[in-house]
Amino acid sequence: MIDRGIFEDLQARVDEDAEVRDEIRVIVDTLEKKEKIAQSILAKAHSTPLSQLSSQVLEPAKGAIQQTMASVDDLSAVASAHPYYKWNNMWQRQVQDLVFHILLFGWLGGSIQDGSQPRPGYLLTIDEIGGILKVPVNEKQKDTFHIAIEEYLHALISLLDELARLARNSVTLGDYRRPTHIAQFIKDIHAGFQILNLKNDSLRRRSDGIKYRVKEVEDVVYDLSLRNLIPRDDPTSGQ
Amino acid sequence: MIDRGIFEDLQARVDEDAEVRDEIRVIVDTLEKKEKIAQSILAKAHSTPLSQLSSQVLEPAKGAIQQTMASVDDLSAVASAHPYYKWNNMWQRQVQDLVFHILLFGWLGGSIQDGSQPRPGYLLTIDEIGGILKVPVNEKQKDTFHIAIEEYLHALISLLDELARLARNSVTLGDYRRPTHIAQFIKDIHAGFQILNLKNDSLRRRSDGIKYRVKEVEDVVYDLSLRNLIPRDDPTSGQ
Amino acid sequence: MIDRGIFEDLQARVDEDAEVRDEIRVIVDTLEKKEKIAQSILAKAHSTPLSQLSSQVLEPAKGAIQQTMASVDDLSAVASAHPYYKWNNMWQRQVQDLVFHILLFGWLGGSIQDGSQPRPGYLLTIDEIGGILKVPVNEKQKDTFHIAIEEYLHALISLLDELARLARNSVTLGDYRRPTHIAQFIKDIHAGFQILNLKNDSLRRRSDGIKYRVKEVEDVVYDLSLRNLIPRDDPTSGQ
Amino acid sequence: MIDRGIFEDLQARVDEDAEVRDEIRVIVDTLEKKEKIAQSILAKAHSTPLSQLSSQVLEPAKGAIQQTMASVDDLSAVASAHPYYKWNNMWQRQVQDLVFHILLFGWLGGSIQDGSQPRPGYLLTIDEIGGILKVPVNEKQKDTFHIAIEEYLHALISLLDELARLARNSVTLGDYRRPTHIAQFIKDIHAGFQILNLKNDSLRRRSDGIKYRVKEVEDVVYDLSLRNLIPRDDPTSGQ
Amino acid sequence: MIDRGIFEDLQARVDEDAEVRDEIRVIVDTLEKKEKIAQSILAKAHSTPLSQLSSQVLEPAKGAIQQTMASVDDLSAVASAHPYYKWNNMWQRQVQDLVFHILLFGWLGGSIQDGSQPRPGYLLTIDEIGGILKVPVNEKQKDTFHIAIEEYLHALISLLDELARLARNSVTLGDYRRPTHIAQFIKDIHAGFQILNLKNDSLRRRSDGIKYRVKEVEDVVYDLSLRNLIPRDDPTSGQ
Amino acid sequence: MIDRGIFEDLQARVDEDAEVRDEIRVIVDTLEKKEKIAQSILAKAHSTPLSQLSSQVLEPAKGAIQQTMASVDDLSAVASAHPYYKWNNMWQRQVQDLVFHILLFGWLGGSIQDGSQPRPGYLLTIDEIGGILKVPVNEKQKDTFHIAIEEYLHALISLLDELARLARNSVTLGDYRRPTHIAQFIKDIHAGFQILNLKNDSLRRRSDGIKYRVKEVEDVVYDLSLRNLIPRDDPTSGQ
Amino acid sequence: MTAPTSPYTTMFEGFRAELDEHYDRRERVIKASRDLTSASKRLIFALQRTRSLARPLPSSVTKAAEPHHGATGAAHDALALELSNSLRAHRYAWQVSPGLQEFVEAATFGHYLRHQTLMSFDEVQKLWTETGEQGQGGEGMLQYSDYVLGVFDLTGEMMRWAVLMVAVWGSAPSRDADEGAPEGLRDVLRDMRDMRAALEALDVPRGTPLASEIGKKTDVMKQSVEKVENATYGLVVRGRERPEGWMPDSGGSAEGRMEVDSY
Amino acid sequence: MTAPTSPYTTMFEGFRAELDEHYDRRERVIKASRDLTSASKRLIFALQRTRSLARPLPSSVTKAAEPHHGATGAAHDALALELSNSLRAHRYAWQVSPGLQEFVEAATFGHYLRHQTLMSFDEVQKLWTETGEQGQGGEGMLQYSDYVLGVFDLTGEMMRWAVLMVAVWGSAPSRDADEGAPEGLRDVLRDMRDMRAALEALDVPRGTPLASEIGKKTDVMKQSVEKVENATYGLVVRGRERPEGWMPDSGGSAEGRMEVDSY
Ligand SMILES: [Mn+2]
Ligand SMILES: [Mn+2]
Repeated sequence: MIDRGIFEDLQARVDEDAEVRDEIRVIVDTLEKKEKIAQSILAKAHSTPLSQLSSQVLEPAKGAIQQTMASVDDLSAVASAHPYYKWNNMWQRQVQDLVFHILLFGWLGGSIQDGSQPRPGYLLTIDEIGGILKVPVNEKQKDTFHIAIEEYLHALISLLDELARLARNSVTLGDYRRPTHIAQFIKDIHAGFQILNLKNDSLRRRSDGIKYRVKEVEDVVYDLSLRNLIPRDDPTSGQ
Repeated sequence: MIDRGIFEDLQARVDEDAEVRDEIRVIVDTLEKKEKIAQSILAKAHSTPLSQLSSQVLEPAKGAIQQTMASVDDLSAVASAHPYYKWNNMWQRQVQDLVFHILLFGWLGGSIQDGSQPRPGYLLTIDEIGGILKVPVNEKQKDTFHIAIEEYLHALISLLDELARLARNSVTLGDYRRPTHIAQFIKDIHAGFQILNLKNDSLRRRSDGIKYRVKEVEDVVYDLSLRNLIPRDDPTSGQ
Repeated sequence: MIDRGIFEDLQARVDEDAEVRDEIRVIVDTLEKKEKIAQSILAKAHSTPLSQLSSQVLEPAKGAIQQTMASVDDLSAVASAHPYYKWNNMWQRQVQDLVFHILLFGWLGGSIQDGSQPRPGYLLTIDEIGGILKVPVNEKQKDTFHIAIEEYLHALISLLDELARLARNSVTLGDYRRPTHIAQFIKDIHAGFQILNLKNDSLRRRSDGIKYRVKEVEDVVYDLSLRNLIPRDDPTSGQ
Repeated sequence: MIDRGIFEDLQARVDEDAEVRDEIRVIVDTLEKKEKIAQSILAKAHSTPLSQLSSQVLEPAKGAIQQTMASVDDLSAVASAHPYYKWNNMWQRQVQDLVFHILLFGWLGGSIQDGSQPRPGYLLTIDEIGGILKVPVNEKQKDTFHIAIEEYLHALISLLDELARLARNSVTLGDYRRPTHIAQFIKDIHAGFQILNLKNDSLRRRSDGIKYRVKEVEDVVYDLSLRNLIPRDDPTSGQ
Repeated sequence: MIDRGIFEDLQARVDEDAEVRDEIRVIVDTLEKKEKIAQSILAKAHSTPLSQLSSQVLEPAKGAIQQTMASVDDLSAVASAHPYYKWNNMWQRQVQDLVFHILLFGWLGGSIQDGSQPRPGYLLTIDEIGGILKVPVNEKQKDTFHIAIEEYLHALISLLDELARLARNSVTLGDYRRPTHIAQFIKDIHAGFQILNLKNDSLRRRSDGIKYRVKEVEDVVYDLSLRNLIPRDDPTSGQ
Repeated sequence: MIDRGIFEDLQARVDEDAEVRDEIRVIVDTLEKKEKIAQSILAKAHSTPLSQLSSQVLEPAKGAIQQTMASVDDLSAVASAHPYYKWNNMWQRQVQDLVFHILLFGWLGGSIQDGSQPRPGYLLTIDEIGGILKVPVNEKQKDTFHIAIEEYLHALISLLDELARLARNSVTLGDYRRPTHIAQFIKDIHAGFQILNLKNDSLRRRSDGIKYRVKEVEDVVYDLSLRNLIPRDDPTSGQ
Repeated sequence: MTAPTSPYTTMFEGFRAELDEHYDRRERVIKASRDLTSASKRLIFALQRTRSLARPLPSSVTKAAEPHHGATGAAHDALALELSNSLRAHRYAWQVSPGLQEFVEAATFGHYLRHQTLMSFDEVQKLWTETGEQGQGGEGMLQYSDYVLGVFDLTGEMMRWAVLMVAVWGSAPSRDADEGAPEGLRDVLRDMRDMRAALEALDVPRGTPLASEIGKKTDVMKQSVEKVENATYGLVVRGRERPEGWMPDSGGSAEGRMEVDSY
Repeated sequence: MTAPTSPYTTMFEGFRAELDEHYDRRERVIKASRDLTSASKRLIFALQRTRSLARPLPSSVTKAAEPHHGATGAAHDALALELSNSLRAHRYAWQVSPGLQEFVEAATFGHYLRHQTLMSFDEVQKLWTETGEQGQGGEGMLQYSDYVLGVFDLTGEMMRWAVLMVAVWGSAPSRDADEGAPEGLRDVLRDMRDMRAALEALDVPRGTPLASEIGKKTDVMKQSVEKVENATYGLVVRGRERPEGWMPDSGGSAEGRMEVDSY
């Protein structure tokens, strides 16, 4: 005797999950659209001289990033009502991209909080990212929405990729100082990744590529050094 | 008891489809052969100095492209007699290649219409392509042969691949001006694609690769810029 | 420099396609849900004695099939507004399943039209299916929604699979007459398929399997015949 | 520098092969169509009482088989002009089917040569098949079209499959004598195959399945024997 | 009842085939072992300066290649006694590898015939390969062992892969002249392949990859050209 | 600095293994050929009345099995010189078949040792099998050739398959006593298998099929019982 | 010489500690899940020896099952320890699912044999939390998807049991009669058909992991139902040869024999 | 009711005991092999931080590696306990191979960094037997096939290390110069080419498991060599722009700058 109620109960659970999925999907789509705007603004960093960076890139980017926060709020609210690891693959890519863009924004000297002074070359910590987005990070006990360490690390690798590209474009823009900063930064982060014990997953595969970023920026510094183009006053120029 | 007509009707239909397939196949094969001639002429652009481009590449290519048009006429006539989406995968690759080569021809400064003045660096629009091939474009209502916008965009991505290669070969040929033009062109197209929300298909995958083309030409511009090889009058040289 | 309109136009088109897809998806999902109800009712044919077939299976199934028709109407309306071959893979499986269940319903003696007399063992033709669903069939010229002959044939093969199973379950229910009818029916359809030269697709693969259904029902008839269980008035009983 | 002739020669060769392929394809398609007619006639053996076998099955089948011979002639002529093992996979299935049907025709008592007396239960040898089709068999030296011994054996296994089915259908038709003949025949062939050391190919796989045919016919003989239905004069009835 | 001869004949044939297979296998294994020696010697070309190429690579390689010829003789003798297309898949890979290594040997300036003068950068034709190995080439009529044109072309593509790698390693060895020769050579072969309409097989797939080799060597030439490292007398140096 | 000796040592080990493989292969092929003779003799049990079983089947089978022992000796000698589990997959099938045939021989009442009295229906234990073949069984400490438990169990399943078939053929031969013995035996063995905890491997898959053997023989006993054909004096007949 | 330390070393050392903890825990979960699978499989083997339906399990079966219950409990406790909160339970859900599915299969099979009813998701969840050797635990670990997939596999075990029942009880009415055929054996087929209908009617959105897992198991489930249908068919066909008035324990009669002959 | 006992029950109970022991041992071997893999991988990560060649490992690396040596030793002892004779060692060779291959990779990589030579099979075998925490053990467990496949993977680790060396030591001669570039860095490429040649020359019969495993790893090995070739190529090309007499630590000169301009 099979009790039909058992299956009705299951169907109800399936339907409930489908609703959650749809709800998250809508929020994530909105987040992605807003994210693309921030991305296209920050992309201009590659062609904007340092002197105009603040007005042309950082100011507009700040506005764009602030726009995304409403979506992060929505996402956090909905996601926190359900098990985090049941749904997190739905927003992982978008959240990683957002964190990456905030990291880039911060590294370029941008600051979300008004009044705080710009610190170019600064790496926002995962806690600072959490503070900006007003969500917990590296949550281990409460089953709530948060920024996971893996997401922060993926975003950090994206930052290195972008900075390696920026090092060359800085030279094209006539800025011979930034490449040495970038080189030191990438090497420092690389040293950090080297102490991790990663498994054979996507993070491992991507972190494996950092050595090529190190190589790229070292090549740029070498090119400048060879031509005596590195400003003498730079304490990290290795002269 | 069972109506034999069902099976006879099915057989007739299977046979009919086989005939359509054969008819299209013959036309597409001919188009492909003609296309290959245009391709092999345009390939010389990588080793031909600018001064000889017109006589060595553009003139012969123009003739070769004109040769393909008869096959496009044939294809259009046959294909328009059948549902477009039932058969279009049979000619997609060849039509994309043809559009790509016309785009490359146009970008290099070629012009199919006699008398029109050359505009190197110009991107032919989809409507202009339709005008040249005398077929509709981006047809949405009528179920007739046409150049689909997706085909145009695939061809456009192929153009970017080719131009990234051309940037390096231009340097080898001693032309230090073209790489900066190419860099700007690729970056403009890239910006256009980045704003799109494509669904997860081959166009999405290929458009994701444009960023590597951007990086390649940025590297060339970097190399030239570092060595002060970019002609001073160039507004994008970053000096 | 680059015409932004190209990308806007593409985005419009991508969005439009996404809308069409969503619209069809919703209809097809609804159709599938209704279809599942019909399916679960008809599944009872395997455990319902002939005497109760009409009240327990055919009557409720008739209602369930009628419920699906609104979805077919919706699908037909939406699909006919777009190229058939661009979207037909979205509903193929569901339409095949529906046609299969109508064929099974008809074979069992059901009739959608009130007043028409039941004809157990009858195979509804593709035109009759079209009449029931109020959609064209085997449309070759007009690019409109229709039941394709391939879909009908897939449904027909599904019917044979189901009847082979029904032959054994009929015996379990004490009905020794139905297996011989089923055997004759399957053999007739098999003969029809054998004459076809299908191309190497899924229809070909599935039709190759009909011979195993023939064997299955022949085995049932053998078992009954050996034990003299086939009713005497049956002309195919082999006496 | 590079000899263009290499590529022209290759193209010529590719084109030539395509032509041969097309030529063979047309002949094989025709052969297959004729074959299907023979097949559908012979399929009636399962439902035709012994008394009507000659008029209903064997006479019409003889005509149908004779019709196929022209296609075999064509195939032999074309195929013999090219290396046998380069193309033989194009007709293997069709030739095996034809040989199978001739074997079945012969086993049922049919005879292609007028006047020769029928020998039901007789297995035509490969040489007799070659004589009927007027082609060499088991050719080892000359690179000409022929019936390979592997093809004959594949056809023989198909015959066993068909006879196992015929054994059950004979009982349904009230013929309790034929099953014991079939059982003996299948067991004899099985013993022959068992002694072989075949390499691990499709013939090996199919020959491994003969034991299931043996079991099937043993089951039929068991059923008849248990019920005392085997005619007493039958020497293999085991009574 | 059943002619046992059929099975004995089949067994004889199976055994005969097994013997042929074993005989060929032994020869091919020996050929492969000798081939590996030639391969490992030729691999040193990547790390041997031009001045020592002859003594370190070409002389020893010549000996190693000559060692393989006895196996080719054996193979030719055995294979010619049987249908070519029945067995050719057994040696295809090894023969392609051998031809590839002879092509590489020849391209590097090696010469099998004593006294003939070295021609670095020379592509041995298929006829010359046949002359060296003393076997027919591109045989179309006689069913005898030969080097097929497809095998030659596969070997040629392997040569291009190897030369692209050699271009970079030449630079590492301080040879800035060879990359431009390699670039021209690969581009010439690429042009030849582009004109072909190959059917969709492995040769087609591999030939599609030549464009990546072209790009690789163009990049090397670009690197050298940018740094003025290409010797002035080189006509393709782009100065 | 890579020491070439390391790889020479590895090659020596590889070559040594290849030799072992060849040596075992030859012995196993011989064993298989002898085995087939035993198999073909024992196959006659299905058509031989009990009264002639000893002279027609058991005596000749005994000789054939004794013939295989020399090969088992050879195999044991060679295999014991190497790690058992490194090579055992090379002879598993053949050894299982041999054990199966000895089990069948023993069950039918055969005895390898002269003078020992026949015990029809007796299951030789794994230790007795080891005694007959003069090899250890279920060896856990010494790395020597032996009969593994899994092999014995595979052979036992093969025995059940064969006995299920024999039950029906016994009826055909008029022996109504054996089926009840077989039924009891198969049920007893089935009960044994049910207490094993098998993993998802081939033994699990095959043992899963024993229930169908139980069903087959139960059906035979039922058929006989229904017809009062089971001899009254049989203590296992369940009367 | 070693890689230079960096200003971010402390930060990364923190990450390393977290990631190592995560990877190590995942390893332990995988191991415990394998143990749970293994113990549940052995439990199922023991249950398959049952020859009754809708009655308490015979003591021989419960005795054979006993050690496997212990192993299941140990695996449960190991998992409950690792997956002590909802966050972790879902983080390692993919790793633990195979073991939980097998647990569901064993639990529902045993329940079916005892009660001839399908154990509900809530009942299975409750049983799971009570499975530990050290008090309760593991709440929220067993997902409804594990339950659904375990029930799919349950049909396979029901088939194995039912086919054997048909064989030994159905076809041989004259033998072992004293042990008594279970009542309602043919109801098993009805139950399996009901389960097939209910499982087929489940409407799971395309593209979800559950949908793809169900897709893999559906055909096997259908085949299981049809195997029982075929066994029942055989029972019926053969049963029809039983002469009127023929009694299993009467050993047949002379008329019976004649009856057969005249068929 | 339960399945009837049978005259063969005792025999099958014996079989069950043997098979259960086998399956349980296989489970334990799989678990220990996973532990060995994990510990060896972490060892390799620690070794990758070395910035010298043919010298003793820096203390920071040996210190970081220490706990992983302990884990490796524990896994070794677990395996040595289970696979205490040749029969068992080969019976579970398939299960233990992934762990042993990773052990070979770690051992040979560390050895290469210290000595710039390839550790031989005998040396690795010896190291394996000495790896246990409780004296020696595990003789005959590590097969030459494990060694070969581990060496294939070694080329990947050498590549990772060498590319980074080329990056930080090769292209930036003016920086970190005080730490001293390792001698013979370019010899690594020679060693990798020698290994490629030797591995390609290995003649393994077709159709064997070793041949198929090698087939899967060969392309990756070749690519690793070519990645180092490409890095070295870049080093050479860029190095050619160095003006005559330009010294890394001189910081370049005015002429250097002009030199560049005139290119
Ligand atoms: Mn199960
Ligand atoms: Mn590794």
